[in-house]
Amino acid sequence: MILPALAFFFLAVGIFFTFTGALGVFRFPDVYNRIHAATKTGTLGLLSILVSGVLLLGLDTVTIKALAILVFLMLTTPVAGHVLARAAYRTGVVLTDRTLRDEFRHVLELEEEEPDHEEPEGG
Amino acid sequence: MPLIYLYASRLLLRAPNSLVDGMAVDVGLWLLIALSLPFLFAILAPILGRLGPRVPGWVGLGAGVASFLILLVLWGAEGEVRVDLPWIPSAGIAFALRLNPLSLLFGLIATGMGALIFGYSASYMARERVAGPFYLYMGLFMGAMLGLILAGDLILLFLFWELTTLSSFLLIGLEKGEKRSTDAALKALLLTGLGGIALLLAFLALASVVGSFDLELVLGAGDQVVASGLYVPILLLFVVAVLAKSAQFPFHIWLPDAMVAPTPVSAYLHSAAMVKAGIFLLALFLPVLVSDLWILVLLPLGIGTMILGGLQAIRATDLKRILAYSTISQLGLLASSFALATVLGQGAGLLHTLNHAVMKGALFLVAGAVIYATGMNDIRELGGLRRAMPLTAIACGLAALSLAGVPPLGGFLSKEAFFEATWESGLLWAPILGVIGGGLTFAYAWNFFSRLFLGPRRGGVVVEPKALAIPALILGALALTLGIFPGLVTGLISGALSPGEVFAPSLLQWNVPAAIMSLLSAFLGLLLIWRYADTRALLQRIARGLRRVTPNRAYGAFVGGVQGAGQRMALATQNGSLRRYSLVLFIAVGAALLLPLIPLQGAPLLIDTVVTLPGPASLRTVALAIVLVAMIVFAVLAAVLRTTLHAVLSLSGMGFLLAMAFMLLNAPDLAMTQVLVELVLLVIFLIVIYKLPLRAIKPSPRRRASDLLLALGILIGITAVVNPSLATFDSSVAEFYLGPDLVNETGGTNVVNVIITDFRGFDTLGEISVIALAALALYTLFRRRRRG
Amino acid sequence: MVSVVARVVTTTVLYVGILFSISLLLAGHNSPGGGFIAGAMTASAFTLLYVVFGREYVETRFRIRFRSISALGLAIAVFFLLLPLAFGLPLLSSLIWTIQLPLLGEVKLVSAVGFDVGIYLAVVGAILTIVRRSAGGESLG
Amino acid sequence: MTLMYGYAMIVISGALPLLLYRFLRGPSVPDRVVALEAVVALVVALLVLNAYFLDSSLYIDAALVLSIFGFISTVAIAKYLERGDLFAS
Repeated sequence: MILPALAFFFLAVGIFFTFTGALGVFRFPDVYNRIHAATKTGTLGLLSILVSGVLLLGLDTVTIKALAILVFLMLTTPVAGHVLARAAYRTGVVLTDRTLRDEFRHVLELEEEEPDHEEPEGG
Repeated sequence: MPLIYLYASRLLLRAPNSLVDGMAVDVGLWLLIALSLPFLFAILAPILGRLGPRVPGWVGLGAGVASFLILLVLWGAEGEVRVDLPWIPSAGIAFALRLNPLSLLFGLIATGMGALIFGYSASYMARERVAGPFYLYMGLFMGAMLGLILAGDLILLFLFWELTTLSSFLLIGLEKGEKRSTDAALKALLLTGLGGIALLLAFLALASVVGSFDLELVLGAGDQVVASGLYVPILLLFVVAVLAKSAQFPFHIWLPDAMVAPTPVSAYLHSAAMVKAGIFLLALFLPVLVSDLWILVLLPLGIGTMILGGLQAIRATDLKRILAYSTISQLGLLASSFALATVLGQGAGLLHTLNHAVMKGALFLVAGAVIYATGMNDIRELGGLRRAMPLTAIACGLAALSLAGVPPLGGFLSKEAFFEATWESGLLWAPILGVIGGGLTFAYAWNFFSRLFLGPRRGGVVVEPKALAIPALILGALALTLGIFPGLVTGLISGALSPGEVFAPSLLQWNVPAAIMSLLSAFLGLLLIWRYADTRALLQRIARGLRRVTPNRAYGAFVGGVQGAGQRMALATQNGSLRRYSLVLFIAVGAALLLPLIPLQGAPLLIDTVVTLPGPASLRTVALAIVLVAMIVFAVLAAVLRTTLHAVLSLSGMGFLLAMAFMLLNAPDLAMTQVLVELVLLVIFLIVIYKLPLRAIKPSPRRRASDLLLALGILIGITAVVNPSLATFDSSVAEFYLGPDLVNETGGTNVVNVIITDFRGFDTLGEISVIALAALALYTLFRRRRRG
Repeated sequence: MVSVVARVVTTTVLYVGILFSISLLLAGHNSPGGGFIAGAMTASAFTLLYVVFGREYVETRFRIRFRSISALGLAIAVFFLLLPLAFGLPLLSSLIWTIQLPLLGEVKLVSAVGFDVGIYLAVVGAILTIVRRSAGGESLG
Repeated sequence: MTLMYGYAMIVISGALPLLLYRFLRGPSVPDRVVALEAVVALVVALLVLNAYFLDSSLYIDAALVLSIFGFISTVAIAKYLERGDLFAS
């Protein structure tokens, strides 16, 4: 009796986070915050939906694949976010005036001074 | 031709089969072998070429002789032979071959002359660099000609007919570099091609009247065809086909230009074989199509061509062009003899077909030998070659006298029979024009021989190419024997006529009026020879006067006009601006969608039934609605956003939403494919944007309005097409595929994939070859771009 | 230079992706999958490789001429198209062999899967030729 | 439970207009890419929900494909923004 209730709960949580993720992308002031919203909350939402599925249906082909999805999402979404943020910063997308500290600018200045040293192998 | 080997192999294995019905298995097989030998030679020709320059020629000779003997022996042993193999049973078309007197006569001409000419070209083409393709196309032609003659089914006959046109085009245009030969080839293709289309239409109409494609049934249904309403169009189309193929006025203009081809081609295709295909058709379909209209149409054209050809032959100075015009004139004679539609006329026609093939072939070989030896081809610069080229002189003498119709040579007999036929026809003008034609022929034939070989020595140092003289000599001797012992051939010819008729002209009995006509034409000929130079000058002046109205100018104007229009249309649509390309593309799409609307008087544009969706119906429909609206927004964005990158992003957004829509409509396969294609598409777009600096130009208001209009047109078009199909959604198609035995028949449960790979596998093969081709096309485009 | 993080993740994700696409290809007859989808998937996997690692890196690792792969695919497809003729069956009817594999037990082989493999190679070869050549630059490709 | 799936689908589809707005307004290109990425996440969510609802592995495969290859578009656009030539090393 508990399992369906738990699954129901996780499903609700999942949907809530998916929606708030989208809301975040909608409301946040600048790109970098929105990236957080899209990647983190999006993944969290999906995570709980997947878990609700596993709880509900028990281990069968569908749920194993669902876990596989989970693993891949955990791997790929952060990379997407990271790469996008990098590209945004390097192409000069302005940070919102409310940012407190911008540590990345100092890394860039270092890079300008000795560009080769900084480049990792195969870069 | 693989089809033949497939069935032939099965026959060889003595597998009991009902295909070759009611006949000893091996006979049908022999007929197939006779037909496939030339094709086999054609395929092997390029390889044989490597063994030695003369090898293909001799092997070709062997193939021709082999087919010749097979036909002869088969006729001796079996008489009428018929092979009937199913080819396209659903359309009632059979791969039927049949051997009867008529097809045997033409078959012997085709293979016999072919063999001789292959022997001739063994040495003539030895030094030519185009020898490889030459033998390939010649073998192809011989096979096609044989197929055309033996065919027992209308469509098969048409197929081989077009194959002869194709091989003639390839042979004329052998010297790819020269503009002259490519133009001549194009002219020949266009005109004989026109004839081909006319023939196809005639055959289809004929088959619709008779109800079957089988030749036996068609030939037997003569009165039914003549009585039918379609008779006149069938006859006219048929006549156009014959005129084009046998180079009769007004379609004769391609033959003189076709002389640019190497001499063996002119000797074989353009005198002995291909141009006779039209005559063969006349002889074959005479019993079906004969009526007074047949005579009314064909006779004047035939005799007119005969006179015209004769005049042009006198006017021409180039060796081969003289013979070309002579062939046109003789074909006119043949056509008019069949136009007379009397037994004597048919007999004369068939005998003259044989005689003409022999003597004209010999004359062309002589001309080839002279050009080969002296390198000159203008008759005015040549002369007195009898001491230098004795054998060729004898061959030319025999052939020319036979052409002139001088006893005891073969030409005399068939010309005499023709004169008798015109006399009997009762039409007054026929014999008179016949005599004039005969006189002209006598004149240019004698002039050709006397100018080249008698009289004072003119032209360069000459070493007689023996290998070229012998085939010509054989043909000359054959012309003589046909004159003295016509019995060899007349038996076969009588067989080809309607049963019971006998046609046996011989030197012994004389038909008085015909004899007088022969004497008159000889007299006219001598008169012309006496004042030959002046007549030629007179003719040249007349020709200059008429030059504005000749068929050649009409042909030139027509081709020029079409090319001009083509260039203008190309410039209008391909002027380099991407915008123009897409504009033209969308206009075409819009037209294609909107045009069918007119007859449908505007199909129900909006339908009321919303497609019901599986799953928790109401909620899922709402979800789908939101997704579709979002897609529309993305689409509008793609059009509105200025910079290209943003447009690309909205496009890819729309793609993902489409995948979502597929998913909501329960089509996972589609959703997956859509997603993946979307990803790759995005990457390609990004590459293109980087490579192609697409600056966002601000189109003028006028242009934006026209684009909007175009877009709306296409929108209406698409809705008009999609809605009816949605409204009348029937599940019969689905039931067929989802039928009970899906699994065991195809071993798969995923119906989408089973359809793609199994039921519609052939279409998929088409699709992936299109994909592969597109990739190859792009590959070459990009590679060429880099090389500037 | 795309960040190191992307390179590391791509290598792991990539090989699994290709493996998954091949499994989809072979399972295509019963569950969703088949030549086209698998082909598109491997193509996008390679595209990812190209984007993240750049042309030189990929060209040195994989000496593949995509055009020939596309041609090979077509050849295989045609072969499986004509195979049934050898068995006297009408064109392209699928032949089903059931063979006992030691490990997997009874396995049902369907010739249509061979046709699918043909489609797969043709699609992969074609897409990657297009992607590869449109990006220009010298090399094997 | 089926009702829950229905509502879930509505909520997820409801999230779409928000992303659409971001896509429309998004001042910079990365904004639009983020919106795109979120759309992909939504599609995966919908696929997974559908798979559970119909308990068929058909949709899970589609979701798996998307989760593996979904991030190519973001990486490609990012490299385009930074380097322009996608295939540069």
